[in-house]
Amino acid sequence: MASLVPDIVVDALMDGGDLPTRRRPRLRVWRLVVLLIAGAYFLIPIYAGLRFSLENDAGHLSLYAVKVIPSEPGFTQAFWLSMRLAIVTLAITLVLMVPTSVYVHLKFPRLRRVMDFVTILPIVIPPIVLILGVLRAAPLWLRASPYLLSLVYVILSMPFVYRSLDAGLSALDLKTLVEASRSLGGNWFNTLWRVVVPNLRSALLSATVLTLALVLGEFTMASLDLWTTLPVWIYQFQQVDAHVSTAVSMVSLLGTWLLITFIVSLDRSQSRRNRRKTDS
Amino acid sequence: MASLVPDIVVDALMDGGDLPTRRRPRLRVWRLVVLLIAGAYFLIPIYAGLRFSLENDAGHLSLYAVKVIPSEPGFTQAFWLSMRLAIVTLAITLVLMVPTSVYVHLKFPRLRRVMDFVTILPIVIPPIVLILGVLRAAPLWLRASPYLLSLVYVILSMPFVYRSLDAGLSALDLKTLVEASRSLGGNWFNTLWRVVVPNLRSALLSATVLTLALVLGEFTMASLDLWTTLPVWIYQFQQVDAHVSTAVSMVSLLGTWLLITFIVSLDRSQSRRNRRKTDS
Amino acid sequence: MTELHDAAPTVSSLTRPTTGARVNLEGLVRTYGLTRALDGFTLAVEPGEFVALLGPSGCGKTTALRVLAGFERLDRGRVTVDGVDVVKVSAQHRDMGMVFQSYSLFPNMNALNNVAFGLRMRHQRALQRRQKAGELLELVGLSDQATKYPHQMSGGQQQRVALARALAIEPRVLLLDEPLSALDAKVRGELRDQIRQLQQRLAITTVFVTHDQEEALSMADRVCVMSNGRAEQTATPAVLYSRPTTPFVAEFVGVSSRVPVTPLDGEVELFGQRCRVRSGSVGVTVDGVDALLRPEDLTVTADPSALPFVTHKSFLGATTRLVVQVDEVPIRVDLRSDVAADIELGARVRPAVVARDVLVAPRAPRRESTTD
Amino acid sequence: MTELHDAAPTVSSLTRPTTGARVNLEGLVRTYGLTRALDGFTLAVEPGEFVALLGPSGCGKTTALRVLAGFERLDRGRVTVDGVDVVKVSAQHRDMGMVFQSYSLFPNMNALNNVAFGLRMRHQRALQRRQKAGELLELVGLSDQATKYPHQMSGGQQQRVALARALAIEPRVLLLDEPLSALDAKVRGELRDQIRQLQQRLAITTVFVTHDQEEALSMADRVCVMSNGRAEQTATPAVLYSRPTTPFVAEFVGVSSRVPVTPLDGEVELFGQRCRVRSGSVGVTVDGVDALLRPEDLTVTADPSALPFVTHKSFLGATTRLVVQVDEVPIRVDLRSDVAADIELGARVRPAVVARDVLVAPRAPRRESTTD
Repeated sequence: MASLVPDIVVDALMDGGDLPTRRRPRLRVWRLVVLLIAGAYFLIPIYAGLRFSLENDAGHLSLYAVKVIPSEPGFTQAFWLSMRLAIVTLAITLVLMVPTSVYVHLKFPRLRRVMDFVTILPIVIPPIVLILGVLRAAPLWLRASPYLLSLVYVILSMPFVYRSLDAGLSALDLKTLVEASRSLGGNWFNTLWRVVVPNLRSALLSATVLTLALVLGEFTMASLDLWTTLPVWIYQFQQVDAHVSTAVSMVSLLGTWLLITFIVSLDRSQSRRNRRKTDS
Repeated sequence: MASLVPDIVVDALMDGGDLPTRRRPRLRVWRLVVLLIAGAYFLIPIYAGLRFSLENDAGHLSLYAVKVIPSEPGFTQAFWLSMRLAIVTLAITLVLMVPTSVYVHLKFPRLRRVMDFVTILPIVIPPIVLILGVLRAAPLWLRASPYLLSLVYVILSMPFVYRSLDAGLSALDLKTLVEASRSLGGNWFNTLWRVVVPNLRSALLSATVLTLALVLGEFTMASLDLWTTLPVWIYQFQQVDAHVSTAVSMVSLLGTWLLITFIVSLDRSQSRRNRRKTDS
Repeated sequence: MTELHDAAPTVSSLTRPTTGARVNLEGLVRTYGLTRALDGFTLAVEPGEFVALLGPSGCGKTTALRVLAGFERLDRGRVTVDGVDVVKVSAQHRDMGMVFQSYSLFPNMNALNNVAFGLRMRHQRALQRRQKAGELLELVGLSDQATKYPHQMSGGQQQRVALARALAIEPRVLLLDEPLSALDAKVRGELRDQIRQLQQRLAITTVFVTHDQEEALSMADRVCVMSNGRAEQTATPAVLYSRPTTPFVAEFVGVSSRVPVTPLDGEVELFGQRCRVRSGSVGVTVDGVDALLRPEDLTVTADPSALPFVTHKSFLGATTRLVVQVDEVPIRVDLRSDVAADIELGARVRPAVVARDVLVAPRAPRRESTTD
Repeated sequence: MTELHDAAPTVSSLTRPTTGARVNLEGLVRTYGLTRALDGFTLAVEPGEFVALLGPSGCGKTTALRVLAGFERLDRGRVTVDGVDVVKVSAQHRDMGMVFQSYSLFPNMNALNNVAFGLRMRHQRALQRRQKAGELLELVGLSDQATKYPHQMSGGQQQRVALARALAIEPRVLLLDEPLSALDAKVRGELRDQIRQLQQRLAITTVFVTHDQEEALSMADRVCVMSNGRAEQTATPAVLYSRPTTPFVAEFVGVSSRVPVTPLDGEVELFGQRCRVRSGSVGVTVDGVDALLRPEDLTVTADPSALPFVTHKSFLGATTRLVVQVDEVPIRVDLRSDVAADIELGARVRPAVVARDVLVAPRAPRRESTTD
């Protein structure tokens, strides 16, 4: 999962430069087939949503649904709540998971199985059970704060984040790299900052993107915890104006994708720059 | 992710037999620490839920909430609906994904990047957007059937299932195994059935468990599609009797875990049996 | 190394030499896009013969083997086994046992079941195939490993089981695709002996792909040196080593030092000594040839007044290799270790040719120092 | 192979021999649970010396190297560099350049930045370190690869960059942890020459870990054969080969055939011939000894009336190795290839000893035929 996002958006859809010549023509066809099927799965619903959001009640094409979004009651609050949750969740997740994964890989590789187990739990435990339990267990001051949701999202994102980091670290031969750096006179900070983290860039980006996507799209937990995040607002506002609600969901999808593309492009330009300069 | 589940439940928590002697004592301590932290994350909410479900309104310990479950209105229907959805989803997923993954690995390894991309989409697209789109796009006859949910769940489980299978296949050197089988006189059926599938057992189990856990725990889609699956019923019934609702969620968690343990134990006894007989 | 002691199993047909098949590859062409992996490759393998395909990576040797095995489509050319064209026959029905480079054992089966797999595919009865598989494990010296799974065996053991598995179906041709390249030096040497021994005992036609010339020369009856999808020279190891017919073979097989010389009347002057040019030397052109000198073709004697001096000295066991700098050209010389013991690093020495004649080839453009 | 032509870079301090450090390892003990990886290992390395640690896997050679590098804790023992105890010094401050078995280049940096990394950690200025790194790349013949990233280079190139990187910090000791074992036969041979050449030119104290005896013997000034965490024998390659002092070394170094003999008055009878027992032969006990015969210690002559016969014949280039069956014991004999050409497989031959004396060792229990 490590290099998913950078690979995906840029390489997978373009022709990889190192593609052996012989496979090219047949591959192109197959790639098209896969993408068409994927299209049927994803693009048709999105297209339907898009069309619906660009219609007014009379069924005519209109931009009114998009235009009124910012002024709808509650939208701004919901939007900023989601943003804040996303940033807090991401920060907690990275601070918690990066050092842990590196440390486990380096010092206790046998613990990786336990980590595998622990980090898969959020998928295996039904979310409804988790949130009900959390709501009962959390102290009152935390239950009153939307950031309880962040803690829940940290847990929910763990399977993706840990697996991204784990894959990234596994691809590295971390032990040798760290020892090479140490024997060349690097201290721990230099080793981590100049050797480990730069080589985890793809994994970190992948983790970031997945965490953001999860937080910006999550509905169950937020609605059960009674906080009106963006997805909850979309759901609730459907009863008020389905066109506007659908328009918001389209815009939010677009926003998420733009964010992802932006982050990924950061990575690309970063690595291109790295490649250009000979001594950084 | 391939061998997650079998590894997890059985090996990760017990001592691996091949653990080098030197690491044992320190590892045990660390393992304990990790498990305690995991416990704080997961067991406290579960404990809180369990306690709440075993209390009556007066706060005294009582089993009434558990006892009345089967007779509560709607429970039986919700339970069987979830079961049917789980089985249908699992069947569609395996039939769709296993041959596809094997075929891509064997014949078009370069397509794996595209597959990586396509199968990550369900995580990156907010579920609320997906379900709203699906509901708008689906033909009426399908929208009237609960099995539309199965189709949605197939998509949602794709990231886990594909990655499980992909990891399992990547660990195999599939091409060499298939060619070895072919050169020894194996036809395609024998090659798949006797060589490929047995070596994917862990991956298949992992995929199965994750799919079941997802379907049995999913709330957003089901509630938006207005079908009362088990999680939706739990949510709705909270307003009627929170104790009973929590008791159901605890029982459902227990049920899921029993199911998983059962499937995993199937795998263990299977592999043990395989190891015992010399000519199957 | 003591596998040479192995008593032959006292069983059945295995030790009786079967008659191997005759294999003919004629004008094979296989193109990938613009690259020609095979470009008119031709090879005839006699029944029971052990032929090695030797060449640098990308020379087409593996493609040739895979074409023979039926794993690779052919653009043009004929593949016959005992005179029958097999191009249209699928891999499944070609009856060729193959041993792969990487460990190709089925991870879900123990050693015995791996060996018995081919027999199972041939619908032999359980009892029969178990007995046969047992005999084959005995043949490769692994009777005691029958119930072990691949992951419980060492690399060398796995490859021996793979060999037994390939032999179990009594294949018409045995195909070996760099079976030793993933193994340690010591195990590699031992397995090399064992494969050669088994092949000779069973007299099975064998095609062996390798990039390691030592392996090819020491094991094969004949070696086919390949380059750019074509056979450069197919000959016995001794002929290949001493009478290469193309510049490529001269350069690729064995270690040589190149010394620029001017041939005159079938002779060249080397270190003040006149030497006969070996008959069959290739491409003797006017504008520059090199003598290709094997380390064992030369000797040196200590002589403080000489200009050449020893720049390297490395102990190889029975012999010691010196590198002697002669007019800016480094020359490799192998001496008996007891003789070389008296020659220090940096010592002035006088080189001399001890071979009856010397091999001559067109002058090669100086290669860059990037070794790969 | 032409890297021997390399003109030495005309730059700075690199080509001036620096004085290497003297390294002493005394009584090293390192225990993992119940296993003793090092069990009183002692080794003294002279300044500028190239010492190889040779042994089977698990003998403790890598642990010894890692203790010296500072990556591994020590239970007991002293490590001194130029007389100063460094046990408490962290790896970061030991000033030892290390080349690892696997490709340890930093994937996020190009070749130049990899080489410059150590200088950067030493806070050298960008210009200075870039120049120095460039010189080192030139030294290993990779100037043209400076802007290439590790994934764009071949395995051999990567290891040469790793070597340059280790040398860039002008280490007091160079540590090589099986740097060649992941490479192809051909590249391995070339890099072997290059490492040895550089080491001699820079006169840097070097410790080299390997399980490949050919590598150890051909490269090192002295070889330390290890077994069970201890040094069995530390000696020059020639002495190790001809005068092993322990049965383990006798068995482990070189290829030998074992023939049971009865020593009498410092002589043994071999093939009807009386041979002197080599002085320094180990463990000559009463109840059974073997003569350890190197293939080059023997010769054979064709003799139709003899009982021994040739069971194997493999071409090694200058020599051809025969295996001769003498009274159920297989004996390896190396002959010059032109001589061996006349001896067919299966021919009756009479073996004879050509060495001045023979090595004798306690009889080994017959090993099983499982080669690994």
